[in-house]
Amino acid sequence: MKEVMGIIHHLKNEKKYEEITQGRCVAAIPYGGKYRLVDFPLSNMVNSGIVNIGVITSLNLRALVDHLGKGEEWGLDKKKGGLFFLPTAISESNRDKRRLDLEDIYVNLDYLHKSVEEYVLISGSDIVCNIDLSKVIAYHKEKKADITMVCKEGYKFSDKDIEQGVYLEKLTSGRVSAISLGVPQVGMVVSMDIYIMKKSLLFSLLQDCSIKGRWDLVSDVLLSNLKELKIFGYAYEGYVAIVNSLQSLYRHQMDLLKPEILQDLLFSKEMIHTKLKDGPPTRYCGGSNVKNSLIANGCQIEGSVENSILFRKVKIGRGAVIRNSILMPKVEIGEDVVLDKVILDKGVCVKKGTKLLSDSEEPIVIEKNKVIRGEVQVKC
Amino acid sequence: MKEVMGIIHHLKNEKKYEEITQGRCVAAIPYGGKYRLVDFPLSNMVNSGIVNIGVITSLNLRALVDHLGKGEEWGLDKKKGGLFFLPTAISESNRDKRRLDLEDIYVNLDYLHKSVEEYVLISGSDIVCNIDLSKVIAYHKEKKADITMVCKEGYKFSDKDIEQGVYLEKLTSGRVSAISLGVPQVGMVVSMDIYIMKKSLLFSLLQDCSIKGRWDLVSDVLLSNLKELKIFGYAYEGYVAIVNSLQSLYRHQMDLLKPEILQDLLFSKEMIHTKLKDGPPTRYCGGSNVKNSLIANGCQIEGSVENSILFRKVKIGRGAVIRNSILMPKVEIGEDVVLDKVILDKGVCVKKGTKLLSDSEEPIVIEKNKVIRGEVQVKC
Amino acid sequence: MERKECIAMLLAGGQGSRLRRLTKNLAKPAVPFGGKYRIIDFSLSNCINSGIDTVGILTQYKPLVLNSYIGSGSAWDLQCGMENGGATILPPYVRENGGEWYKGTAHAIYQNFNFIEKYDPKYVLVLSGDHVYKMDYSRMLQNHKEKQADVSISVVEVEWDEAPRFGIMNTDKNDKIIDFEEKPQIPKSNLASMGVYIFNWDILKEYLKKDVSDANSANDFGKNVIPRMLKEDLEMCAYHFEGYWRDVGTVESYWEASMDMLEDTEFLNFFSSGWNIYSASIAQPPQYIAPDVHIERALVSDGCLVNGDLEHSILFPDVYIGKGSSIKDSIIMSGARIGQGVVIRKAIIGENVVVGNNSVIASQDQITVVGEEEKVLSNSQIGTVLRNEGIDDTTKTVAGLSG
Amino acid sequence: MERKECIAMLLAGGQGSRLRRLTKNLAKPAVPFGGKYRIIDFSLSNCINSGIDTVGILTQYKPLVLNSYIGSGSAWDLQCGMENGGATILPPYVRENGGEWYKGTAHAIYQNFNFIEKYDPKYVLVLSGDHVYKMDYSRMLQNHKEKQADVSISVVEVEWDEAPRFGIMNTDKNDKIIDFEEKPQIPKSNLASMGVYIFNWDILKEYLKKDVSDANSANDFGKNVIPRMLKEDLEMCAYHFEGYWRDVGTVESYWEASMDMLEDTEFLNFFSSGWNIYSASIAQPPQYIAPDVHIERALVSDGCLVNGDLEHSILFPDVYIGKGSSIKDSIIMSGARIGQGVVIRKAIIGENVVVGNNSVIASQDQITVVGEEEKVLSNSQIGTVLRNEGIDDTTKTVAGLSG
Repeated sequence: MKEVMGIIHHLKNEKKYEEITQGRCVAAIPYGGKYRLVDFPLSNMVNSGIVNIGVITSLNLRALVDHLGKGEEWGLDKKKGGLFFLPTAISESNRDKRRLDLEDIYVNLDYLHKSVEEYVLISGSDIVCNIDLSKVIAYHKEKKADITMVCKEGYKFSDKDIEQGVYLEKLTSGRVSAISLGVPQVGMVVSMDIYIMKKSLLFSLLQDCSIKGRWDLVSDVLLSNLKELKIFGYAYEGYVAIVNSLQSLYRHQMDLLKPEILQDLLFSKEMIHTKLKDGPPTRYCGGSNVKNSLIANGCQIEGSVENSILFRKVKIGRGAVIRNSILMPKVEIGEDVVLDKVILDKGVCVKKGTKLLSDSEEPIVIEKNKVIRGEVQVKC
Repeated sequence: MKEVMGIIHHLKNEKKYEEITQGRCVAAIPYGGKYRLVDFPLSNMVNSGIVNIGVITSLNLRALVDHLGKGEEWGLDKKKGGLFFLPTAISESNRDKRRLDLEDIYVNLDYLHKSVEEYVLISGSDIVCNIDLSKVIAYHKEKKADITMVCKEGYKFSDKDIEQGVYLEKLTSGRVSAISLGVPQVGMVVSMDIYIMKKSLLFSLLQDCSIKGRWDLVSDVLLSNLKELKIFGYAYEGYVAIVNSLQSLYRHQMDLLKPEILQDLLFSKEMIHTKLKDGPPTRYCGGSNVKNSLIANGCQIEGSVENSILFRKVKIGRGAVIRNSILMPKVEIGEDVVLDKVILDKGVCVKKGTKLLSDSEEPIVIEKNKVIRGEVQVKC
Repeated sequence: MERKECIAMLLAGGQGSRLRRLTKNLAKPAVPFGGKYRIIDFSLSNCINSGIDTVGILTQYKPLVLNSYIGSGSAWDLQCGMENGGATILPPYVRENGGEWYKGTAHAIYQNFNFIEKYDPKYVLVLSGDHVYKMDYSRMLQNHKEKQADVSISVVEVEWDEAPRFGIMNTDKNDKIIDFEEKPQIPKSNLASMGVYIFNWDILKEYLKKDVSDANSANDFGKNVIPRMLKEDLEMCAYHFEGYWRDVGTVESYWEASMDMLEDTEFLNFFSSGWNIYSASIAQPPQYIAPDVHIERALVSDGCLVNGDLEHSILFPDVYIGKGSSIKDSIIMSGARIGQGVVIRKAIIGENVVVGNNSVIASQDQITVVGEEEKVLSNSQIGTVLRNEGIDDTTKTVAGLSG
Repeated sequence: MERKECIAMLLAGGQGSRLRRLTKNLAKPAVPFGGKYRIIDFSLSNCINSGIDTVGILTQYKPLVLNSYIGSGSAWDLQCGMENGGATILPPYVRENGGEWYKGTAHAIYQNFNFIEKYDPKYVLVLSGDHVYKMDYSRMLQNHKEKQADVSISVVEVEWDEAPRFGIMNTDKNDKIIDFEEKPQIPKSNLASMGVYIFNWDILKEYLKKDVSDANSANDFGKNVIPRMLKEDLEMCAYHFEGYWRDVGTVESYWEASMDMLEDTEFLNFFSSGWNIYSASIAQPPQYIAPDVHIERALVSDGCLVNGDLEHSILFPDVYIGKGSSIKDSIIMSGARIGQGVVIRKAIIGENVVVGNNSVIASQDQITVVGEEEKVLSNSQIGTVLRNEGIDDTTKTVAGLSG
């Protein structure tokens, strides 16, 4: 796979994730007990043998640069190829509305020119899956496609997210015959925001975009060139989560508590890599009661935890009851706290006696480092 | 020095350096044969024992992030402390005019809060010197100062740069009694854009700034608090270059060809560290003629080189004559080329027979990767 | 090369034969401990936490696992390199006139004279790589300097009835060591040497040379060098260590020290942030605890899939526990696969062991050890009685083991 | 552990005694070469450039410098680690029944059976760490597979009069090896073995076991294992290497190979970008060439301050040349300080040597070697005649050396 370079593009509409993206870009959103979203596209690329990968960064880069470093954990700290941070294009026009902003790539043309690979694989940073991309590349060559998009049949967005989706109509040949933005039509499949094409084609598309001043890959390029370009859809069979809202961020993490999904995504032969952290094993104290939960190292649990995800170094006090919740690193839960359907961001501290319960589809979200004292909150 | 953290601030007026800052921020400007400007403040901090350093980055971050990596070469790839990339504040108002933009620090308050050090040392990224900052810190404590600024007596700007300077009047006690922006008065010394204060003081200054919406450390904080704050000036004795224009970038690099300056800055006991690069030794071929020049590894020289600086992997063809010039990495000079007072940016290729000569104070500058074919250019 | 005030020499060559199957393929300091660590992590972490950034690691017995584990040393902030010190593996080697194995602890240090001289230290800290403890060596060094001692030996109070197992110090009221006995039958004190020494390098140099030229010496610190120093009346100071310290040299003490980690005691608080015990982490997904299991008083590492009950036990990374199994008072090392309906009591299960469904691994009071890579067939009943006599006994009594 | 198709075992334990003073404190593969490298850089770089990412480095003689130099292996993209392979130092070690030094090259490999088995490779590439060459081992492996050989040996044509110094192959027209003679007086061909072998691991295993159980064997590939394989009629294939290859085992050949680097020949083009020779770089400022000096046909490294004339010579990093000095046909290693008015001709100056003002280091035709750390007093006349007889002669004839 020395012939393919990877680009992880940057999602600009960070607001959709509400409090969770304060101070971090979408790619750096914590996910699944010890990962960040970027780990999935990055590991998929590396596991498929791609060794030259550019990650487009927003201004909120500290968490992401810290997390990825020189790419050691992905084996990218090598003399040839490696991991590169690419700046985003600052342009005021229309920026939140671009799904895949080619201008971000255009401002990094020198990096693309310097890279020796023939193909470029572009992936979004909000796609959680464990996919063998070498199969996509083989499909692309076999079909002699200009562009191959990866898609998923039968994927169900939650109601709110339907309009975020990109939908494809595929002929039996695999050729994409129609694309719909936000409005799925009967028989359409969902785009997974993964594209492969020759670098030379990308260069000419970028040239076009810069002339027209229209930069979105999906709406400005694919949609208007469905005839001219041979666009193919590769159907992926495995588990996929498209995490494009706070609600889906919650819902899809909860998917991981289903053993078959956990197996497919995290306990598969191809590992999703993430930054290695120090920390002792998790301690289950006397009186702890843990069921159906995904838990990272370094936690200390004295209470009850059920159907929940605990990131590193979470402390659960005696008598606390945590249900259906996601607790990010270094969260501290005091005695007798009750949580149900709650996302606590990094470093949140919930003092003794607090009760936070959501009965709604939406979880309660508490932002980073906040301290909650004895509050009772019920969301319906 | 576990009690001091460092911040290298980001100079926003990149335009002053003309072509040289295309695609790179000021901190990443190549300097002195194998360095980038950021190497100087960063090495000074590390050599003084500071182990927690934040570098504020502009959007043009790729060259800088690539160069610094995880700070291995500076010994900063450690579990405690380390090197952090901090995003700059995006604000449209007045941005090029701020000398030291505290808003850049304000948007990274969480990093400052997370850091355990009592003091913070802030340094610009355009100051070339090899200074023992531990002496500055000792001076700061001894004087019980609120803020200590480092300054240089007898520093001469070139005419054009005078208005860029910050000038101090120092009492015999060391206390700063007056500050002038751009207009030096008799007896004033030049600020070296290095400041130390307690982190707690910085927090309260930031608080003030955010209320007033005025963010420049020098003009909005120091100048208006000369009475209230005990500001001291530490006079540095060694060699200093303030590289705040293209002309000074040229002039000060040429300083390095004076043995006493070379010794003080680069061959001192305290080393200026930079990213390690692979490459063979430099090859002086039969017929080469090299005099009074600073040359990095990996060059191949068949022509004449005098009073010049060659970065890594520069090739000088047979019969070429290079005088008073700065050739950045991977420059290729064809046969019989003549250069005098020229800066060639990275990857420039000058073909056979070209002549570029400057008789003016300003060098001729050729931008990155450009190919010059047989041109004759004389600048007067 | 920068001069260092103090460098550490870590003796990591021991076979640890009393740990039997646990050291079949690796030296004692490389034995996994505490759900995520290896024994050597304690000494290495103590070094870097004490500000000692140059550590020579003396290896000799089956060093492959240990060497791979140490790697570049970066897990402990001890990156090896030409300039900085860091962690350097020091195996025995050949010179112009042939090679010499490390005969005793003192001989091992002597053979690496050049390594120490390179840093020209004022003090040399000599450590064993096979104890479990958290200790700030910089305080001991401080005490050493204040007392203007030639040699400091760190001591810990042990139970009087345990004292005959240790090197025992007798000190005067100023903590000057006046007598030292290796494993005395009738100990005069209960101050045991922890195997942690600080020497002034110029003095150690002199005594190493003397020791090596003495043909009758076993070249051991405890047996030869320290007694000679005492006899020649050096300024030798006992440094009192207060805190948790264990020699985990036998299967029993290894098991007990492991179980100590499960108690809520302060003396070995792995959760304190200021004094981390570092280890070389490996990539694993989070651990998953299934519905309908009971898990209490346990340490569990990343990558474990726990479908059975767990009490008072330690799981290393990447352990699988099948449905309906029950594990108690046990230690299960990385990569082990425990089938369904298995019962394990007071056992140590080695790396990559596979235990078939419905097996029982338990014995009356003894600790059962299943060595690494072994396979336990389904429905086996393993009631091993392990005695100190050796490993052969054991193998015979392990029914149902294949491969 | 991932299975690897081919791993390399690099023999780096040699003393290189014919290099005399250059190997006083280090093994031959660690000898500095070419202004910035050490000899082992060639083999290590060849490995990673050929796609071989797992290299066992067998050390035995004074390994400290070599081990520090290799460090984490990251300079060659051979990061050591539990999972990935990378570069692993393999010293001799002790097992339950005692330790064994590496007796011969084959014995060294045999002792590290476990290391190889861990990766379960199909092929094992055996290399010497003391040759200067650029070679793509993957082509040799390709040829090995195409020929369906059991063993491939890389050969290079040498001058007929040099042939008696090498192991010489006789092949049939299909490059099948039909005869092998170690240093034949009357060679039947001029195809010399480069000490680069590819073995099918299952076959090598078998023959290593046979060899070790043969009490009369010196356990050497060239002397014992290869002849036995030939006798037993294995499929043995000669792989023809075309390019620059030098054994730098003597002071003379070391000097000559160094001088080869100064010629504008293609055969050892260190400036080609596709096939880099990597080395562990150290931080140094750029080199500075003073006014009024003459410098031609020279390789100079970072950190040098050149105030004197330089012709047809190599300077390692951090060398100082004083005013009015003149260096020709010489090699000056890192950290050397050459005073003013010094004349040096056809000499090798070791690391950190200090040469006082107005000294002359030169001899008629011989190569003068000044060993590392030595000090040459001002106004000395050193016309050393170094012969193979040994080092003692030399020391006596070196006038003006102190310390």
